[in-house]
Amino acid sequence: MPLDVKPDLKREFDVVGTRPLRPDGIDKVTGRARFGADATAPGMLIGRILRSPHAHARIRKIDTKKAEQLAGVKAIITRDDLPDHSNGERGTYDVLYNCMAREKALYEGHAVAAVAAVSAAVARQALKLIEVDYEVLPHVTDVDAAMKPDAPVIHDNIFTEGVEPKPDKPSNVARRSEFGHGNVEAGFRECDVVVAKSYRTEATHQGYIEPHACLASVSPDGSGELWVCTQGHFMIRNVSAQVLGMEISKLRVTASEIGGGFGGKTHVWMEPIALALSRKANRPVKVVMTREEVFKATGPTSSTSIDVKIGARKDGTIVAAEAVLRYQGGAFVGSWADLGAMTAFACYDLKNVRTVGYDVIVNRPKTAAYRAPSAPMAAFAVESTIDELARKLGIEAIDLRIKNAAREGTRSSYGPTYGPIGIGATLAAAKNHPHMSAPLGKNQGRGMACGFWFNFGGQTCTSLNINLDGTVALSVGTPDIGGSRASMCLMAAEELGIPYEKVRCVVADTSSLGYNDVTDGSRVTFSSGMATILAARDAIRKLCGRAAQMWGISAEAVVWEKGHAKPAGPNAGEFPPLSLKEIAAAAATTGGPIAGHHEFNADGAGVSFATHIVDVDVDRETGATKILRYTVLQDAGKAIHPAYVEGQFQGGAAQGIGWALNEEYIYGEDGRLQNAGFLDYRIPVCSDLPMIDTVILEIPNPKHPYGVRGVGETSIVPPLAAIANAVSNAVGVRMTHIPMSPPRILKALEGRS
Amino acid sequence: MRYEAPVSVEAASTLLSEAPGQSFVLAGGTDLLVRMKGGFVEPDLIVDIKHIAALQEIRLEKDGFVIGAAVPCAALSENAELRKQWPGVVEAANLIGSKQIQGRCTMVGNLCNASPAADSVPALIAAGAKVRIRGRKGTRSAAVEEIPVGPGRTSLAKGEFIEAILLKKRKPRSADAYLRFIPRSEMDIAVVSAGVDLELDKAGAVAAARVALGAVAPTVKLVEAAAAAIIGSKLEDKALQALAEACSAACQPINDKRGTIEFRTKVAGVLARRAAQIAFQRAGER
Amino acid sequence: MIGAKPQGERVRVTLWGSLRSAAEGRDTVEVEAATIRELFSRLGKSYPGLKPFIDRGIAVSINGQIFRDSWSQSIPKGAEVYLLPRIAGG
Amino acid sequence: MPGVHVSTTVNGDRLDFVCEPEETLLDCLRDRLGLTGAKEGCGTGDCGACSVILDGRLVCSCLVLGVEAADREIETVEGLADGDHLHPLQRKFLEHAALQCGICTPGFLMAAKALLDHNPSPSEEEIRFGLAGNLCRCTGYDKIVRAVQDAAKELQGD
Repeated sequence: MPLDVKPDLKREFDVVGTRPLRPDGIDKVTGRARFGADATAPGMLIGRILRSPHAHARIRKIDTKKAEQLAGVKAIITRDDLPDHSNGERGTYDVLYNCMAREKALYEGHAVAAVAAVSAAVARQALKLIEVDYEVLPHVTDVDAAMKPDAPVIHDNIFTEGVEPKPDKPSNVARRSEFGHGNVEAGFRECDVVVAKSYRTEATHQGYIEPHACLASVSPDGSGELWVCTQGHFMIRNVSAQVLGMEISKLRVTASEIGGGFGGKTHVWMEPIALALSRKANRPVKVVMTREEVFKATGPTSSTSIDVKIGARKDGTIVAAEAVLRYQGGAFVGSWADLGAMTAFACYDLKNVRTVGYDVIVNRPKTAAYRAPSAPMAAFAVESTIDELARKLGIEAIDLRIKNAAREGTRSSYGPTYGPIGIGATLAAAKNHPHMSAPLGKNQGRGMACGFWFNFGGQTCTSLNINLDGTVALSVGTPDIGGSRASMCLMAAEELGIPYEKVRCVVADTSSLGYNDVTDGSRVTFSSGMATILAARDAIRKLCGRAAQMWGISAEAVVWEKGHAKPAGPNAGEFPPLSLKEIAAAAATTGGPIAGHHEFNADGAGVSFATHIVDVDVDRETGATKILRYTVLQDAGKAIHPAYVEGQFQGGAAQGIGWALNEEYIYGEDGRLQNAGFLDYRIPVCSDLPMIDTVILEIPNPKHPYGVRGVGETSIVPPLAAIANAVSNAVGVRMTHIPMSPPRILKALEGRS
Repeated sequence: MRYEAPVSVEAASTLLSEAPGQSFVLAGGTDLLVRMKGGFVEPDLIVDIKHIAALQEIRLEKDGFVIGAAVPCAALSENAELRKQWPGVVEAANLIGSKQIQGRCTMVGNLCNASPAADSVPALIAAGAKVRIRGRKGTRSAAVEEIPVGPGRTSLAKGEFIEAILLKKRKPRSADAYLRFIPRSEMDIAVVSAGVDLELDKAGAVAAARVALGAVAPTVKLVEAAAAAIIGSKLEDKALQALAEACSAACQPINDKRGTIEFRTKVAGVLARRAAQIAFQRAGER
Repeated sequence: MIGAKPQGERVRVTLWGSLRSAAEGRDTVEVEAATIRELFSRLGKSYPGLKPFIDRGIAVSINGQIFRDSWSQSIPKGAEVYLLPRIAGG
Repeated sequence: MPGVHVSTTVNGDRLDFVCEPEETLLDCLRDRLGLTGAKEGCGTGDCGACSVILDGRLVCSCLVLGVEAADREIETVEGLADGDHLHPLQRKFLEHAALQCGICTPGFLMAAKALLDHNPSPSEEEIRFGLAGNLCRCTGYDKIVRAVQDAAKELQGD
């Protein structure tokens, strides 16, 4: 842990908190920015992947002979080309298995073979010539169905973890997790009002507009290069090397500009396939997924089935709360239910609370993280139940939340005791917001809900070089997914006391910088930001040392103020301040290059809370819901670049709106995904949404020098429940199944009348 | 695959009649290219008809409008007279896809794609539109509702293609309207839709009506009982109720990823009622 | 360090539900540890059932702050210590 | 199969390329002409990331054949700026932070240009429907709409 990270809460910032243009902006408005699919290489081949049409099938045989004979085909790989290098390490084996099916195809879209050819047309034709002999097996895609004793068992080596006695039969229930404290049964006995309800949510996709793409080049000597759109190129390097049995140092990975990720690009999907094709063909190979492949073979969330029970006394004090959460993780073991179970009641101060999570395996693509993964579904169930409880108690929904909100010193529902947190502040701001009291029309309703996310830090390394002319080259290892280079430049400039424009930030490749964890967990502004600040302080120490040399005084006698070295006091001597530029210009004669570094485990990310308010209009005759007005109130700790903080709030809300109303994975009886495209997987379009108002609260995180918390994820947590509550207030039906698509709302309305 | 861009309908007809294998007409391509990419069709020949000048025009002749097969839907709304006389048809055509799609897609393409959910088709059928078909032996005309015979299938013979859509001249006190239901505000395929064309008598009562429903059966349905339910009325609540019931009764929809049987059945009536009210108001203002 | 005496104070560690079955059904356990590294090492010895969980990756909350990989992190006297699953993010 | 020779005009420049008849204009722009500003987000006309202006009309270049470009005029994001002067839309997108990841930005810029070319002072609703064929997953569209409003205002003022 670094020492001097305690924030100076009274600090006045010079550039932090302003809204300068982003350094990568011009490239992105002129078409010059290079994303995953935009790279080419001399002699490049095009790779394509053959995928299973079956949800669950044993692969008896793969015959590639005919495809090999097609002119222009340069390499074909199947499971036989990918030996198991996992040494029994389950995580690595699962990545290998997910990249290319082994004994069985576990979901529709599971890769079974891949081709590299001189053109996309030849590669496509070659795929048609590969003959796969499948033995189709019974499948299961529904989370509740997969838990039944008679469900087809997908893996014969999974025995439910976390139950006593240990099961002797394999099942699709990978794990049971339990969190909480107090005595829930006794708590419920104390309650005057208890509300219990069951909910379902359908799977959604992150829906980044850029499909996965990479360009791999591996030489016969085993060294390789990979260009890839990812949230974590160091992770891609390590995992790909492990899967393929390569030495890590021989694989250099460069992160392209990334066209959205939201968690979906924190996993390895097909990069080892591109590397293996390139290795076999001894040519560069580019693999770009189609949108259909993205939907069928990457990143959806869990679909869930959740039971919630909450009890309170007449005065509105919640005494006991309980939830059982079943999350499917696709065809591989995940820990998605853990996160749902941990976050479900995190907004509240509860004496008796218990959550139980079940991680379930089904014949669907491997679940991936999606912005505060697993939290939105749990919040939907809990926050809907809270509103029902408020209705029964005759208390305003916001007042019930304010009364029971967690605060500093509250023992969280997942265990630890909270430090200073922002749930109370967001609720107070919501209560006083003009949106709360604006008039509503007929068939219109207002809803609100709260949300929580942990945020985290992780392994981080940055390097900051002072150039001859006093400008600064900053290297970070976390891909810039939404303007983070601007925030990094702001923090470096703030610390060094130089203008924002004098700092240029690049995302360094894996050979140029130490390891960095993935851009996830809302960690970049927190952890790369903190590493940048600390690297700047390291550079300042060296700059002061150089100034001391130039003055012939001791380094301890020099201080740094507003971009200048100054003698610490009258005893140090009388010297005019030396600017960073002047010290930089003299670097060659004072000891050579000046650089600051920092590498660490960035722990101490601050938990983050949000409250959302939404107005809807429901057409009683069609079940269509229109979002009329939307307000996000969230604690950012400290907003480094407020425009991009607002952008995170708005973007998360929009994704939540899509999830709430229309987005869902629809499976047929055959276990095949029916809507693998943007036509029928309906993410919100521009005309679906109103402006999204934002209120940034700043309750500083004591563990970051500027008080930063993560802001990226929390904003997707409240919308599902906020909209369900608004629909309930508009037309009097409690929707328990997400998405609240028009047929579901109309059915609920008809069922009531 | 061969690509040809003839400059006359005769040349196009010859190409389409004589080519072996699968040949397709390309106008906007917004359905054809999607089907090609999905591997659903592998054309041997594509005949691009956009270089045939006559097919690029909207002409107002003495009997009504002749809309060339290659006219993109965006051009329909740019024609003030067409918009005035056939607002329902233009609205329907302008609901297909995005602005990007509008710049390319055509009503004839929408018709020949033969989807029961095609937006322009219920409006055209309600409007009593006809098509002029070019074959090897000359031209023939047919009612729009005769073209699709099932999802993805048309009654056109090998070598035949539609040259133009014919809309008659608007009578006094008549108007049309089209509504569809989609879950989002744009970019979706109709879950259910309704086109209504009304003609009022001098007293302002409905003298003639045509009601067509989309996405409730394998092909767009012209519902005569629905029309009968409002003829003679001034769309009083009772008549509207009868219209909606007749529409719902005529539905034979399926459950699919876009909607349920119950939803389509109920909402078909709702949309027909709402569209009738719009058409009624428009007709009354003429 | 083999055979070295524990340097730390006794630390009371709260386990999340799924770990309890691996720790003889206890929801809290006590071990002597001054750092997370020592904590994991002693827990693994005293409760071998916890070893696979530790190997797979466990987060530790010390006085409300969650640590994922910082095994050298010291554990202050009387600290509130929770073991938590490693959190994924998006 | 022999390729087809196509002569076309892109951003005012007369250019030639050879392609297979089934190749899309998007593929030709990206792979044959090296203009990778237009992006493929879906390949089915549902996301608008590949939007270009073809003879004055906004189209998805993934739903146009490369051979159709013969003797026609294409405008892409690469031609939006005038030398080193950004187009007001480009500038306003930057000023309003109307992009996060930036993958949809070229398509939005072309759609917004086509919108303002036809309707110089659109209402918020007209902007929202005018841009409904372009998906953005990052921003929630708020800042994009504001950027277009602001650019329209500036263009009107000129």
